[in-house]
Amino acid sequence: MEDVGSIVAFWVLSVVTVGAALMVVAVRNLIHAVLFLILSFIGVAGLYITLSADFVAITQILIYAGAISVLILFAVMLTPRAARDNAETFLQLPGLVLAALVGVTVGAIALVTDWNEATRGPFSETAAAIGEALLDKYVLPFEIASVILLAAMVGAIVLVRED
Amino acid sequence: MTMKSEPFVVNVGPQHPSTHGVFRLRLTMDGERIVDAEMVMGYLHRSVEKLAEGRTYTQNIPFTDRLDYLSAMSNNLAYCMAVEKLMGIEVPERGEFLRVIMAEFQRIANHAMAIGSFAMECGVWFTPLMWMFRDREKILDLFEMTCGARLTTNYVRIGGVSFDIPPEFMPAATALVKELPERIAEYESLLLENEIILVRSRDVGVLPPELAIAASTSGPVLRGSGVMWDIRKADPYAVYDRLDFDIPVGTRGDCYDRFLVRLEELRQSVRILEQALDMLPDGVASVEVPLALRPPAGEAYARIEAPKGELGFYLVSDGSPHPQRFHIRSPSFINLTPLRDMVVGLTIPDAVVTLGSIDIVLGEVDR
Amino acid sequence: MIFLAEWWDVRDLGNAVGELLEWLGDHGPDWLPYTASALVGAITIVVFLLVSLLVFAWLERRLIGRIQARRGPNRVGPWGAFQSIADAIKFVTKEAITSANADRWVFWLAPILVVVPALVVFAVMPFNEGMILADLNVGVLFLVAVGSVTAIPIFMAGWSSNNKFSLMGAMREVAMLISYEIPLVLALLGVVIFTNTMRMNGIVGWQDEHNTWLIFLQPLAVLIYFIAGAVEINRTPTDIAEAESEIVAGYHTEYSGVKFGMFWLAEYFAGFAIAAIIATLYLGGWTLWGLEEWVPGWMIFLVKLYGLFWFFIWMRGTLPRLRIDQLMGFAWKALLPLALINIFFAGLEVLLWQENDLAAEAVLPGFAIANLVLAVVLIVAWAQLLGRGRPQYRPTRARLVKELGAVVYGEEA
Amino acid sequence: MSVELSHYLMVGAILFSIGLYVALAKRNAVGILMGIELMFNAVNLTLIAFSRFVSPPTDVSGHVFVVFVITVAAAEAALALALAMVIYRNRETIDIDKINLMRW
Repeated sequence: MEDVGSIVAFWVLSVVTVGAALMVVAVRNLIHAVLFLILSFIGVAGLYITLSADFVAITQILIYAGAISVLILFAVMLTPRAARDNAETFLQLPGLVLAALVGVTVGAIALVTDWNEATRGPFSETAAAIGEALLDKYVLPFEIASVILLAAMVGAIVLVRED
Repeated sequence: MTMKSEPFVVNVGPQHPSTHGVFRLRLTMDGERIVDAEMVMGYLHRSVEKLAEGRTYTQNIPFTDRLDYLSAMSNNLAYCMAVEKLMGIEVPERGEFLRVIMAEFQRIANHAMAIGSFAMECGVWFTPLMWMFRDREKILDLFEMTCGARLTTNYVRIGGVSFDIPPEFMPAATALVKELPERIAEYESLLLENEIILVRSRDVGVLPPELAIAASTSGPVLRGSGVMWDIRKADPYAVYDRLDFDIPVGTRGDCYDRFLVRLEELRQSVRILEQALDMLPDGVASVEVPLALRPPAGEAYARIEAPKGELGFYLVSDGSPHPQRFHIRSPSFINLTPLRDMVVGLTIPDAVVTLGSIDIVLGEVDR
Repeated sequence: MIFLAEWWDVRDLGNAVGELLEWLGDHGPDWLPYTASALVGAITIVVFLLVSLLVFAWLERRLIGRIQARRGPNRVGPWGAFQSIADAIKFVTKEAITSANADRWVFWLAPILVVVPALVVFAVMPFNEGMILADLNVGVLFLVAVGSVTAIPIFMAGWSSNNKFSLMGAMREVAMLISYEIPLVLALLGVVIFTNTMRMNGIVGWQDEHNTWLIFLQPLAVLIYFIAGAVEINRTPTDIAEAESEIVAGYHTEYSGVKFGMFWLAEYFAGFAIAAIIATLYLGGWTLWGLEEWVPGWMIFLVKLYGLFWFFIWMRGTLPRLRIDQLMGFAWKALLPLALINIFFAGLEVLLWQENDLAAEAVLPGFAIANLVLAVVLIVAWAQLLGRGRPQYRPTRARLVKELGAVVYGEEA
Repeated sequence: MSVELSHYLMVGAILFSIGLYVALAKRNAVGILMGIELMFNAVNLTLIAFSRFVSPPTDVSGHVFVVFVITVAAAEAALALALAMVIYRNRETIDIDKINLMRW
């Protein structure tokens, strides 16, 4: 990926994604944190597009920005005003250390390892290929995923049912 | 396991599109449900009752225009009836007929507004209201033809009416009365059979008859609860005992029934108008009374079936040209009292529809 | 399609742009054509939407005036035609108030973001064969994704206003959007099943090739999409989120001036977007059984789009508003099952067609009739199942009495 | 200068560690859920990047995996939020510090 467009797009989107993720940590208001989380999701979707994964990018926007974030917003609104801060627990420092260690390790592995990159172009069209793979090679996981969704739906309804 | 949510207060009004003025409804909500409702009135208080004590009986007629400014004719009528009772004045027959004609036209105009704004409360975007305005305009044209004013008519006077009708009134009125049944059928096709209006107002804001009677409501609100009561029949005034008409009543006491009662009253008013215009006798329309009336000491209460319910004026005279006490039994105010019992347990949209179905005018509530 | 494919051919303005881009590619750096095409497309879409808005803001008021037996605006310019311009000037010159306890950043950002989804939809909308900014191969999915994001700016607006009515409006809107998204997606899925592509131009091409419109093959889906779309664009009668008589103005209660203008703009843009989607997916887009060779395709498309928008205006002038729980119940209890059944039958039909290698001319009319019958049967049956036949949902009339005294409460009318 | 696989992997790593920190250190149950979602995103990004740069051009396994992850994430979000609601109902708080019924 050497053309100017890809490089500019990558850097802009990475900065947006990571910056928004950092703001999720930094802001004090939980609603603001959710809004930054949405921005981060959209940035990731943009990164998918630079990787020519159009179907996944659209799915990302549809599910993450459109559905999961709305769910989170709903959950925030259903809790009392007093519980809407974004403060840290006493585990702040250990958490920071652990996160930094994991980040450094993964990053180092990513940089050091020879990934045996294939010199190949971008995908031309992924939607049809994904569809075929889902109903052919991955048909069992596909079914299991739908069962999981059903189970989660039933579970969520049972949990919050008022009776 | 129920949701523990913090109750919160929503102020519907005084600045709100659907409070018909400056009424304030303070709703305490538990989530979506209303758990308590407090009515706050008085934003439009103009001290009419006290002001009237400083003026002569004739000077007080324009005040009554401004109570329920959507049915000025009925207000004039009720007040003048009270003074006539106090004085013992007999009104000529033509005057009584003219009063009935004007009062029924006023009823149509008022119910047109009430139904239109009720439909607005149900969420229609102005269309029924505008259609209703179309007919109301024609009625107001008739008023203008007769007394020069459209809204604050000041037409009914002590001892009769201020002017006899002009020659062009009868053709115009007859034409309008001919046209109205067609219009009412049009409204029914738009609103009565509208499924959305039905689900929005059916079984919403139910007022049981016991409560309706206990709260001394009147008019379409009482009749919507299935109580057969109408002052035009119970205590006939003017010439209503000579006219043939029916009283519409509902059977469920919900918003839809109140709406149905109003819709049917339009038809009945048209029936009354047909007869009254037909029977209108010749002669003088009013008797001469002195401008500075000095009624004998005593008290009088006169009531009529105003469009919104029982409108009564209670006057106490001490023999001077001014009333010693001037009290208004205003239907809007009293019909509003059971609102809390009607809206508790409902949601905000339902509360708004319920308020719309009561048909209040704040000028009359706050006086 | 016999396109002359010359730049001066007004039947497809895409030709001229293509020519321009080619020239730029020859004479400029690599990135220039990309940037230019994006700019040309974006500017065209915005100009088209703004012009449509100016026309329709006036036209709608005139038409609703007709419906409501009044005249509508008739003072500014001939027949009041410049009314929208006067309105726009008013929006811009009025003070854009930010209330004291509002969350400033979010409050300012929401009206800007709210316009974006409606604009972006037109990027994948084919105005003609070549007049499409980005012919994504996941076009239909893109429409759905963009529609689902609309909830967020609206939530931002309602939440940041620090007003109970605003917040209520925002939560209503969000709840409604996620409920109606499901029937909406399922309605679009029927199209994809039949056409076997998610590319917008591909769907138009399929309808052109088989000389049919998908509205005939998917009548139920069109109805579902129309209702769900009407809910998404949030205009009367499904304007639960800004229900004027209940919650003042919903999520934009606190907005004024140009910020309110943006919400107003977004509402119209979203309306055009839904109309454009229906026109493209179900009504054959820019094709009209051969007429597109003589009349510019984009004109055909616009006629369809505006015709559909007229339906929204008509609905606005006629129908009352449902309560929020009734509207939500309608999505879950009525639209969702019907959409699922519709999908099932669409899949069955396509399977039958593809597996047996039948000729399209032979099967499609049969499918059309079958689906129409299915739609009617399902709607009637579902209405009965949900209890629409119960006596309390039948219009009654007041009972007429001559004598006073009795109480008829609780009796059947 | 060009964009390589390692760039994407680094973005993924940073995103993952931010998500991990949020999940570990936030006091609010909803905040923890947000951290988990961030980590999902980081993993998805890595999968897509590998799929683009490493696997053969016809193989979309990476994409399929991401679709599965997104599916499961949606289910997980719904369930976790339902749990948060139930906790809030029963204990009137979603502060993780105060939810300490289960001790060691």
